[in-house]
Amino acid sequence: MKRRSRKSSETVLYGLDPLIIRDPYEIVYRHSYAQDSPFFAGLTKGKLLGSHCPKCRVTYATPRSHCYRCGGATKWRAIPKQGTIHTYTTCYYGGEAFLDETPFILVLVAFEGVETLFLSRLIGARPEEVRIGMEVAARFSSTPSFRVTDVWFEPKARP
Amino acid sequence: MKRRSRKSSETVLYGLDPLIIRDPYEIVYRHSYAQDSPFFAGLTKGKLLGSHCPKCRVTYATPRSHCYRCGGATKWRAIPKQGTIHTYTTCYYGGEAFLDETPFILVLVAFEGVETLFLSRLIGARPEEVRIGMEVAARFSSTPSFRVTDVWFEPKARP
Amino acid sequence: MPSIKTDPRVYMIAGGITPFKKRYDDKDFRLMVKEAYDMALAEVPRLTPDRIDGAVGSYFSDHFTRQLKAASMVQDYLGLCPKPSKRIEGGGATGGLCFQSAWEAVASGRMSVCVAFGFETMSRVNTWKGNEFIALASDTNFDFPVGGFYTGYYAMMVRRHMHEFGTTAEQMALVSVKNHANALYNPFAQKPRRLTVQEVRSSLMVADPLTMLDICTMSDGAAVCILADEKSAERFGRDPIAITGVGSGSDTMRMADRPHGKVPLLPHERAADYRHLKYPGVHSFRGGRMAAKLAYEMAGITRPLEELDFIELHDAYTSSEIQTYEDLGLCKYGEGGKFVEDGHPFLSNVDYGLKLANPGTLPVNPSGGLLACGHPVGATGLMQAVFAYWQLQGSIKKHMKKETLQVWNAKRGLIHSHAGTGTYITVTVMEKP
Amino acid sequence: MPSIKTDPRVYMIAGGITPFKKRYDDKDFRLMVKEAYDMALAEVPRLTPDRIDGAVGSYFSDHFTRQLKAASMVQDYLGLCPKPSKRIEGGGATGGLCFQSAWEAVASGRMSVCVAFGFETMSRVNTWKGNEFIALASDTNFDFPVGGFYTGYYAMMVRRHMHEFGTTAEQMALVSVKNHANALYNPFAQKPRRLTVQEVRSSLMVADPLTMLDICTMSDGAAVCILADEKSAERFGRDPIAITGVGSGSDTMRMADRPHGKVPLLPHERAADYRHLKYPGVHSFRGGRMAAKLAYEMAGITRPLEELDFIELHDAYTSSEIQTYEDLGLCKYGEGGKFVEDGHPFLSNVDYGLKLANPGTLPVNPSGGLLACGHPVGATGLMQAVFAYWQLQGSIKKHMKKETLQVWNAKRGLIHSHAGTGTYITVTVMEKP
Ligand SMILES: [Zn+2]
Ligand SMILES: [Zn+2]
Repeated sequence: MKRRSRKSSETVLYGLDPLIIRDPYEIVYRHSYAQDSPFFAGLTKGKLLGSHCPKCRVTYATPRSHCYRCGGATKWRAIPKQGTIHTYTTCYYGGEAFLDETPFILVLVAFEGVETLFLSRLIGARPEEVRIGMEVAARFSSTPSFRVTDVWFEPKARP
Repeated sequence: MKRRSRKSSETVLYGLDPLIIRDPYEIVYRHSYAQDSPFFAGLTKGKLLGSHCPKCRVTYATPRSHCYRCGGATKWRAIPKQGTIHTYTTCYYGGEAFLDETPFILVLVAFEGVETLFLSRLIGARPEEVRIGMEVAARFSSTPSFRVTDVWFEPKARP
Repeated sequence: MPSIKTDPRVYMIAGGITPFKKRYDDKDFRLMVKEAYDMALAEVPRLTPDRIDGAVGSYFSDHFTRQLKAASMVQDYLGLCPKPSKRIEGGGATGGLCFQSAWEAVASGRMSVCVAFGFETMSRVNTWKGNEFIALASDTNFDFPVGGFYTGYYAMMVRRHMHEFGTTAEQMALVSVKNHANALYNPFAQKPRRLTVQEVRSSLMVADPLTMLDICTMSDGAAVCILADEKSAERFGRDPIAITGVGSGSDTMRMADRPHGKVPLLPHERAADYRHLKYPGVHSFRGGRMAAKLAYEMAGITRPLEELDFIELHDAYTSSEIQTYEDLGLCKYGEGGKFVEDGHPFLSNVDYGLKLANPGTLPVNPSGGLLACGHPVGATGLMQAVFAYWQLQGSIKKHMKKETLQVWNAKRGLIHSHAGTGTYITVTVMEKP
Repeated sequence: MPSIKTDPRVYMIAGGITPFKKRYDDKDFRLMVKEAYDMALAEVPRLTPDRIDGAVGSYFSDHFTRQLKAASMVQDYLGLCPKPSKRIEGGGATGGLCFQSAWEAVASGRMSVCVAFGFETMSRVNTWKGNEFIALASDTNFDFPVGGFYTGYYAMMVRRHMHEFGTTAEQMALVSVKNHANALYNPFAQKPRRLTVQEVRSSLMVADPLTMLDICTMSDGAAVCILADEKSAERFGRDPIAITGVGSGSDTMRMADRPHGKVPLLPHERAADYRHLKYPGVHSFRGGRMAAKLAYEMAGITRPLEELDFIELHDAYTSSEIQTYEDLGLCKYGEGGKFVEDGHPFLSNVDYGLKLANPGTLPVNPSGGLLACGHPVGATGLMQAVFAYWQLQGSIKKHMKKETLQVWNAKRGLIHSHAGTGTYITVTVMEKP
């Protein structure tokens, strides 16, 4: 019968009155992208896959395997790799996981013939250059991380 | 403008269809024992502090700074360091954090003159020796971890 | 407490569930709920989306879901935006509380038609991490660090029950035999299995006296119930079932804090029955008794054993099924072991390989319960409602392909949902109108 | 949707709050709620514990609380076991949803007296980890990994609002000046401060155009409201306030998915007002409009600007206060910036160091709002109810020592709670009976 784990005897104290301790917690998930898997697989092949509802004739930029209008199943459909900035911001702070990446630019991208938008990062532009309506093009990672960050946008090359 | 963190490019894949990734998450808390701090400080001094409601004349073994009968503030009061086993079990499995400590014996200890019980581990007895009503005595860690496991119980020494 | 008011009546008009499984890798929680929702909608073709006033969602923990505010993603996925919505949580009783919240939404006159949806995805971590999450739903200062493990807590509770009343591990095993065998006829169940008392007792010991076969498993799954007021039930429902009693109760987070007082009596009980019993201690669920008392009062039930036709209750452990017989007043406190030994909660038409004196008095968990159906926490209490709904409609054969589990001429059923060591408990009574 | 039913009426009969602070190291969430609860009970000395039928609790996330099923520990600590209880969650709208759930419990006839309690302890992690938790309440597959940060999301929303309507960052700054100055007279507020537009604009840029002073802070705190039916309000209340309208709404989790359609009109609006507006896009909160519409219908409000005397709304960002003016129909969509610039939501008797054309038309966030009071998520929506309760009682001076914030002759107020990017929103109307 062991009494208690060794780990617990290494408690770090932050304060005595009141008593404050360091208390870490870690979880490792086995996370499935489930029905959205084709989208993430698509990114590794340089494809931006949205969802199309044949009944409502609506295309969703960010995939959803069911249509929120009619409730029917959607089909995968590639969306354009070029679009325009619907809105944007530059983040100078962020959640802890992203603090070391600041500043970064977030954009919601609109696509011709597509009802909804796509959230992504804009690379290759300075904050003061960004404009609503600006044309942007998708870029894909050659070393995929199987995250949505495998795609990002850059200003469309000037002709 | 950095594109994304290095961490994310190290994604571990568990499956392709559907796409399953390893996704760890960690939190470090600065945890305060707040109004229960004296109990945990007491353990480091070999004291078992319960709560006493002067109005209801009730003593709680596990501390609560307010009485659940009358709602009034309780006072700290040392409870006996010896008690009897109210009920018990031997855990052969457990939550991940405690798997490497199995098997271990959990006991709810009752104390003379005290209304409520105290959950703890029983050390120094084999599972088949444990009985309801068995007399047990508190033992305290000399290298406190500032956790409730700084106290545990052992069978009362035979005279 | 207000004087009992059962008008306006609330009805369940449709239900849907996914089969409960160890793992749905190919469906996330949104899609699981969507499938249960579509199954429910298929029952009420006249109910167009614009007739749905809002929804209530349930899941247990951000930890299992790996997503905060996850219920709003389901609301979205079901196409229910911008309608009212919220999430209900209460540990293991989450689903039961969600069902009662939908009842409140309709009974308050705020909604005519309300969707209750629930889900859990427990397969994204390993079983022991999952057990750790569940243990984090016990006091993290005083209980969790000692070796936090809910099976350990329930083992201590039933150990005291055995001490007080002479309940035996073999009586507990009978619950496992019953529920696993019932599930053989339920295609939605995760773990149907023919067992003997000996097999239950000789399976892996988890926390003495509870073996692996005394304990429910973790699951992925979803369930949906659609509730409506009388007018909408008439208009959209094909075979609506009335919800005639709702009750719930609670208890202290730490078992160590449970008081010792008197038993709150049901109408058919007397104080003399329990002259020497310190209640609830750790052997009984005071919150379950409270929930039953309130639900019975609202439904006008005074002799539950006679007035109920079946029960779907929260058998996360075989021991808690026995303890719950007593909380619900099916027998006196202390007689739960004998209640199952005598055969009362078994189905009379299923062969369990047992000799039973009085099988089928009041079938408990004809579906197979949590033990054999699985326990995707946020869905579980709603799954019970769906099974009860089918029983009362007499539509078990339609939904399960076989009619073995159909309780004949079932007019009134009870569902019961329960959170860790009885911290939240719900009891709901459903009736053929 | 049922025909509007306001009987039986539900009343708020008592309220209590802790001051909101950056950190309560010496009190855990149970004790914070207990202090708010005792403050509420002190207002209704005739209300003995046996007259309380149950409770509804709220907090945002297991992550902040470091404890699962934490609401059951509060139920326990308040001495409310074995009464009915459950937890409500809906992101930032958690407190508002909790208040409406207590309303449902009473309006359904299930309870005569129901306690609504809420809390959050956000100080157990650092601010940026806290921001990360909140971002985990956005889609963790599609939104969080991109740089999940709610301030970034709101910055994008208001950027589009500026583009569509010409709203300016200086107009947003006026909201900050107003709310921080109002809080100078509110002893419960966390961040009272006299500011200029220039100071707001020149403070640290967080996500362009939102600066540190456009954003509410994280807090520890608790709030409690006690609701009752008419009979109990008469019996136990000293100065009860009626709850005459409840409404709520929702929207898609991902901003990217917001549709483009027509504006759901309030009675005083016309389709022609919005002929060219694609709605809601990312610039407006469809859920907020839905919530307002439902609450106004129940309360019989057709001209909100004229028929309301004050508003406590969810100003997690200065931008969302402006957007919310429009959702609530205080002005047309697109006119929110001008609404604050003209002074309408300011208090007429507070010196803001500004020249305002029409101060005090309809004071918004006289308390200081989330921007200056703080935002301990599960408590926030209930805090608003407590402030509104005091306003309608005319008891601001009693509770705040000064009467500066008292809206004179306030007969009807509105409270509004809001979750991330508008995924859940509640609107509740309260009135002097
Ligand atoms: Zn469609
Ligand atoms: Zn007392």
